[in-house]
Amino acid sequence: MTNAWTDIKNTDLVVVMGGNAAEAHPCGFKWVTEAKAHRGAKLIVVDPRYTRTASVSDYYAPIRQGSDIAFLNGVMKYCIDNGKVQWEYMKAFTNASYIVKDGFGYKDGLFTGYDENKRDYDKSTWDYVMDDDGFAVTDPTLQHPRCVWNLLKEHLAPYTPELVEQVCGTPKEKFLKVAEMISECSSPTKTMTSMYALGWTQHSKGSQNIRAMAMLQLILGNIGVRGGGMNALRGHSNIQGLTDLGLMSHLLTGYLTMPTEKDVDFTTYMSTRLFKPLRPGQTSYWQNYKKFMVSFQKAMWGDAARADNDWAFNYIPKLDVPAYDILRMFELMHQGKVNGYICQGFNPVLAFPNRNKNVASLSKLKWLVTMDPLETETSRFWENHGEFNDVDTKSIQTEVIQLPTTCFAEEEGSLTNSGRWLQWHWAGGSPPGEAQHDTYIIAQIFLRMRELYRKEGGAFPDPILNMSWDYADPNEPTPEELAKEINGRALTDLMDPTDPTKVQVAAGKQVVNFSQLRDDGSTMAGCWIYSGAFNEQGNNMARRDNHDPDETGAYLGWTFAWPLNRRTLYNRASADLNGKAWDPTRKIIEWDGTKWSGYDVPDIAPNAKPQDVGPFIMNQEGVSRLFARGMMRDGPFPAHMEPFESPVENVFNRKMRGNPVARVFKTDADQLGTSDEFPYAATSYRLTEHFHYWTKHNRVNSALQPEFFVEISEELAKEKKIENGGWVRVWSKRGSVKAKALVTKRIRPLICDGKPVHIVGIPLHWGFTGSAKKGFGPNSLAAFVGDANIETPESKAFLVNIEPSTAPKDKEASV
Amino acid sequence: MMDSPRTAVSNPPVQPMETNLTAKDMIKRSASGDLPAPERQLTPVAKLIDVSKCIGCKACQSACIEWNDTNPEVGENIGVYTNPHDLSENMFTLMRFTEWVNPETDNLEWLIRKDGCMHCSDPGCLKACPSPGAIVQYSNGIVDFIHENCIGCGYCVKGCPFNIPRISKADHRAYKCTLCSDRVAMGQGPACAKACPTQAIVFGTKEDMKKHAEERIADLKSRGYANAGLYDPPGVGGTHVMYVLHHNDKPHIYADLPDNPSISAVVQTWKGATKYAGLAVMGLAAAGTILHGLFGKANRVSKHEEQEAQEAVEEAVDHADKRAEDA
Amino acid sequence: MSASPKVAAKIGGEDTIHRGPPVEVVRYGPGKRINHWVTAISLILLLISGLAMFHPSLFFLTELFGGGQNTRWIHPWIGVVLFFSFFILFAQLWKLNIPNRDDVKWASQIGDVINGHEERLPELGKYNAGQKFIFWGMASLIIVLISTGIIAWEQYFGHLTSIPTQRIALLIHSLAAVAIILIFILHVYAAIWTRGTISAMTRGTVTGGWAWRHHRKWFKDMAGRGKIDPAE
Amino acid sequence: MNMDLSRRSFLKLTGAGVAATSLGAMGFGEAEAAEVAHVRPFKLTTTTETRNTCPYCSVACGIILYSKGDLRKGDKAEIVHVEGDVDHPTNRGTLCPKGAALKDFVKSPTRLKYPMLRKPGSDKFERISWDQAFDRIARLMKDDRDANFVAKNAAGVQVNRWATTGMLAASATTNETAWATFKFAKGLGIVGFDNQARV
Repeated sequence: MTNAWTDIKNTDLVVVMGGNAAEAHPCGFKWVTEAKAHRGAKLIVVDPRYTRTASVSDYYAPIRQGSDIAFLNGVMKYCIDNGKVQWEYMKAFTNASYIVKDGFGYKDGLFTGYDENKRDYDKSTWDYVMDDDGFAVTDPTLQHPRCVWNLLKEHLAPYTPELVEQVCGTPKEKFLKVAEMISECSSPTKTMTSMYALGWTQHSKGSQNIRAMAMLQLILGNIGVRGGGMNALRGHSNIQGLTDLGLMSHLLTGYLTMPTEKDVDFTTYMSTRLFKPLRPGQTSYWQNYKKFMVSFQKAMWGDAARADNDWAFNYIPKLDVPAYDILRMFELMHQGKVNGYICQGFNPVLAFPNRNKNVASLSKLKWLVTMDPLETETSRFWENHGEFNDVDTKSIQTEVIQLPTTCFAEEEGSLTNSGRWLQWHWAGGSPPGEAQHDTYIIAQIFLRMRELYRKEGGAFPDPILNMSWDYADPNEPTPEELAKEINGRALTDLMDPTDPTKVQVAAGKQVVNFSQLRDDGSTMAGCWIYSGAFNEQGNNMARRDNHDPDETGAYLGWTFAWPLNRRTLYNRASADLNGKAWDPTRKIIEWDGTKWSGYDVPDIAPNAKPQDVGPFIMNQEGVSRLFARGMMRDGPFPAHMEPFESPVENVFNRKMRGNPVARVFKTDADQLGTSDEFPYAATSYRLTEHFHYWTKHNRVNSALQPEFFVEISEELAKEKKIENGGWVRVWSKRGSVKAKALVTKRIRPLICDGKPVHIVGIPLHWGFTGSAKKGFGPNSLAAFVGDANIETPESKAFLVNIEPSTAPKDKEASV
Repeated sequence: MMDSPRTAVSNPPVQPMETNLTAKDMIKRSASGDLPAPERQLTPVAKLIDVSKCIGCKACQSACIEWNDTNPEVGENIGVYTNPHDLSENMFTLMRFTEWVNPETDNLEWLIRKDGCMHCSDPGCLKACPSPGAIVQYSNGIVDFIHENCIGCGYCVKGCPFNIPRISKADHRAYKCTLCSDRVAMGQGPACAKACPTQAIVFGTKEDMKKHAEERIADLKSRGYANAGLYDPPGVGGTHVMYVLHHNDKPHIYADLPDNPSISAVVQTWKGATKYAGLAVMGLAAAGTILHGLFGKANRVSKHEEQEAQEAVEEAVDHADKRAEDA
Repeated sequence: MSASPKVAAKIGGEDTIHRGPPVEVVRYGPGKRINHWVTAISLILLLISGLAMFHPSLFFLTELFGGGQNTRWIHPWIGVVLFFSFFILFAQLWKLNIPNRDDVKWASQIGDVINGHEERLPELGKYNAGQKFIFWGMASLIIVLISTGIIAWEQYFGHLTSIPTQRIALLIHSLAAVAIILIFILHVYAAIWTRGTISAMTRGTVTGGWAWRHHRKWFKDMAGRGKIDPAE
Repeated sequence: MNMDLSRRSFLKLTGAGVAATSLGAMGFGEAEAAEVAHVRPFKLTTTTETRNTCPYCSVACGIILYSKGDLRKGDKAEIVHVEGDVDHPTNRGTLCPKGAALKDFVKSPTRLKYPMLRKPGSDKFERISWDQAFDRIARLMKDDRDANFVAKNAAGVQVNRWATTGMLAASATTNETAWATFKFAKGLGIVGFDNQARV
């Protein structure tokens, strides 16, 4: 989220699209109801289903899953055509005026430079025209035909209300009503917030869905302002934290990136990451990359990371592929190329698409270790449960070690919420049986391996033997120790840059925040963006001052938000070119002639003059990007693409399937179904009574929504002679499930590209462990393909067939 | 910016505290006739359920189960979101889901109503209850079941205009929402209201709740719900659980919420006229017979009649003997 | 000389006369008497437990059954016992209780009944109109009570009928209860007021004079058909 | 006569008189009635409060754990109730149906209590000790790493990659656990390392 949950009360219009906030984030959704009750805000829901969010909306419009880009591009076109643009903001704070290289274009659903065999683009033309000083050429008048603004208008031209209706199945008048309501928020004194979640990410073009809305928000001037923003409602309680801390194949901490084989040494690695400003006087904060990287290396390997060994650069593995993401790992597993796997609090058997493939893959492992407070289908994937998990136990040669961990109530530490708040919590209960903290388990395995390497030697033991592990009790590092390590400290006395005689930070003291980090090895910090969370003032994540001056919703005294306790990202954009708030009633920070100050920590150098320095300091341009250059694999502008399994053809290019640059493995390509065999468009989602697969272990939540079901329209039920509450079988090219049918008015067939499209809604939750009734999940059916940029599986749009059926048989019954 | 009423302004106390709701605060007690007026009058409280703010998340059900330590069974899906499928001794409150197509706009409206005890000012359950002190009403409006006194006859079920009480198959006692009397006694709101994410359920003095309802109704009218209104049915003397309905002109569309509830005339007769007249009649009859017994003369058999009987018998015997000889 | 075997066979049986002296008439055999008392005791228990749940001021009667829960539990079961017990009795007595012309005359002269001017009344068979009224009244009310009682029996049948139906059932049940109690009072009082009656249900016999006074037709019929045991 | 008396009291129909008589008659004075009429005792009295946050979604609502026994005093602490924290700016004491039922996550019958081992081909888990588990895992990991570690690529560039063992990290664990896990996984050279953010 660019803004905080509590900031949503400041909005005038909430658009819930690609998400279902009321069901998935009820207590965050509270702030929507607050905005409605006290600001007269309106709520729009655009979703294939009439959700519980829709039940309290002011306006609901149906849409076919996987067609969001067409809808959003349509809204952008509507706003531009009707002059509903926050002109001043758009001109000053986006790259609308930047001139794009000749040669860049878009035709038949493809951008310039497509190579069908590589399934990739040559992106050389997707860039700005540069002048001799290496600065991008711009035309502030927006007259230049090749400026981003004009290219965007050209790109959006086809997205008429008629095309939106044809592609999305959204009746024209409903689309226009939504577009009209949204366009009102182009006024500097009206803001709209976008609340989205996996409804946008779980598509083969998920990143582009989000880009489209982000661009709309920029055109309307809604980024960086109170009650605005792009608010990604993250899933798990610390999914934000784990991403921030780089627990991903392609990341290091704080969004530093993993080296690839091209980065032959540290210098080469840094050369592609120290982004120089593309406009005079811009900040381009990543110029500090080296400070953060060196401090990170010092946190990992301490004294073993020295200038003369490239800060132990070689200790970090180098990637030969963009990422060993989940899908790639399970593909490799399936090919028998993976021997061991560790699942810490993760249940891939139910979480990843194509369950049959996942179980087959796990069955090829030599060993599997699971760490979890609860039973999981993954740790018992080898157990036969009749139709619910029909495996041949004897033939599965995988050794499985299941380790019991503590849960939230029995451990201490911080979680980073969707609003980037790092909130500390304390342990209140004793663990059951012999359950242990994850930190203890990780430490034990690490120490034992280190011991083995000491004794036996082995492959490249250096990073293990030199790992900095100087905790009071190496057997179990305490949360405080780890938090302090993340924050970082001075390794030698740090002299004040402005006055070299003064010690800024004494050796061994915590740095106040990342502004004190150095690239000479004199500082260490595990994760630079978290620096400031636990400094010499103490544990700022444990702060509990809930005062909120003038009720802006900032709560600066409550815990700690990264970066630098900043609550609203890009908040400098809440003020105009003179540094005055666009909307005085919604001021965040203002320029008083010498410095920035206000209710939040300024997202700009405090003394950066409003006219000179752009608000988007992490970008080389200093402005936001309507045109993404070569940074997105599937295009600098969002373009409509169908899901890989779609009931209709892509109207821009009827031969094109899915996302033309998305990675598809051979075996999975063969498992893609077509609409003649699988005529119905399925989507997956979570119900408010449940949290993923955990709550089926909870008697209360199990009672509130006990049994697996699929939702279909009355029309489809009639057509297929399916009765409400009766059993149905739903199957795709990859698997089959049995469920109760819930026939509802909340799902209606849509007319897309001239033919009716029936939607089958498949909630996720059920498995074969826990207190709820045994059942299945949508991942038994979904396709094993991911987003072109970040490989998030396309779990929200796939094709199925459906028929009346009988109850599934459990093991006891089947033998 | 005016803040929504808070159900809880402070976290629950953990240090021992004097309960604020005692037998002295009872104003009605089942099968006990009139109680002496309590020395103090507690401020009437109310739970306001704003159906238009409700997202049907069932947090209220969850909180209710956890606070009251009940254990609803894990049932089946029968094609509805309403789970469990009905109120029970283990489920004091229930989200009832109705898919309703508004004939005026032709738009689908998903009406979600939190069902449970309404805490009537004139409680039908209490009227029907034959067991002294099994059902009580406190001066703050809470109608509570005192399970120790419950005999499990189910008369409360028949007396309730909202079909709320349920008799436990396990211990044969009646159960329903207590409005968390144990929490209210400690100055806390009910568990459901505390949990409600959108504060569709709020709790406070009945007066404040009515004020809050007015604001909500104004907001709803501004959004085109011309018939938005407060459901506080006079037929039962008003309730201490009230609804804000977007369509207050037709409460029945919300999963059969009674349009104009009142204690059934049949129950009134049964627990009124019949009860008293019946006893009177029986008493009079008994008395009448006794008076007659005392002052009227008994019906005795006279010596003479015994004599006649004796003769009749002998005569008959002679006849019999004669016939025997003839044969 | 030998008495008739027919007569001898009847000794001690119901509706026979002990020639005495004094003359005694067997009005009820042991079977009927047990049957009557089971019915009577059930009715009394039902009356007490029912009244306890009928009016608060009688709730204390639940203590006789060990508290409200037990009273609530046992009342319907006693009802079931009463139902069967009474209808065994019914099967045996219903023919004798079919009203006839004499009953009309008897009823029309109820004043003479109350004032004990038996001689002005027609000679009667085994039962008079009052007894027949009680018999049929009990029979019909018991049917009403058992059926409404079952509807209101929460524990087993609570879910079978709608709440409005159950409300009506309970109203009817209480009204019927009042009525049957009135009949009960009448029955008991009549038995006491008409001296010499109670022995019919205790020892099973009444005096010849009692039979002669109240049920002469019945008495003469027995005598006429020689249902008399021989003298010693 | 007794019956008359009681009849007259019937005919009085209502009034405390009746209540008194009937209650008195069953040896049930007002005092005892009052006792029974008391509301349920407040179940949080004398429990220990601990501030925590909900582990489910990313709203991270503030919650309070109520326990019998106090960990800080070194007791064994049993969670008896969980409720929203009124002081928390985001949820202000409210909770969703998941959060409101957290106690039954903590006390779920399917909580894991002991390390378990499933041998190849076996149809059951067998209990093992932590030491057995740790030693076994360390051995399995080292053997695989030593056997399949890629130190250099074809071009002779140091890549120091271990791709034959993968790890999924839990995004409901704390940042501190995550950091320890990060050091462990990346330090060993594991590249097949992801978390729920990917799905």
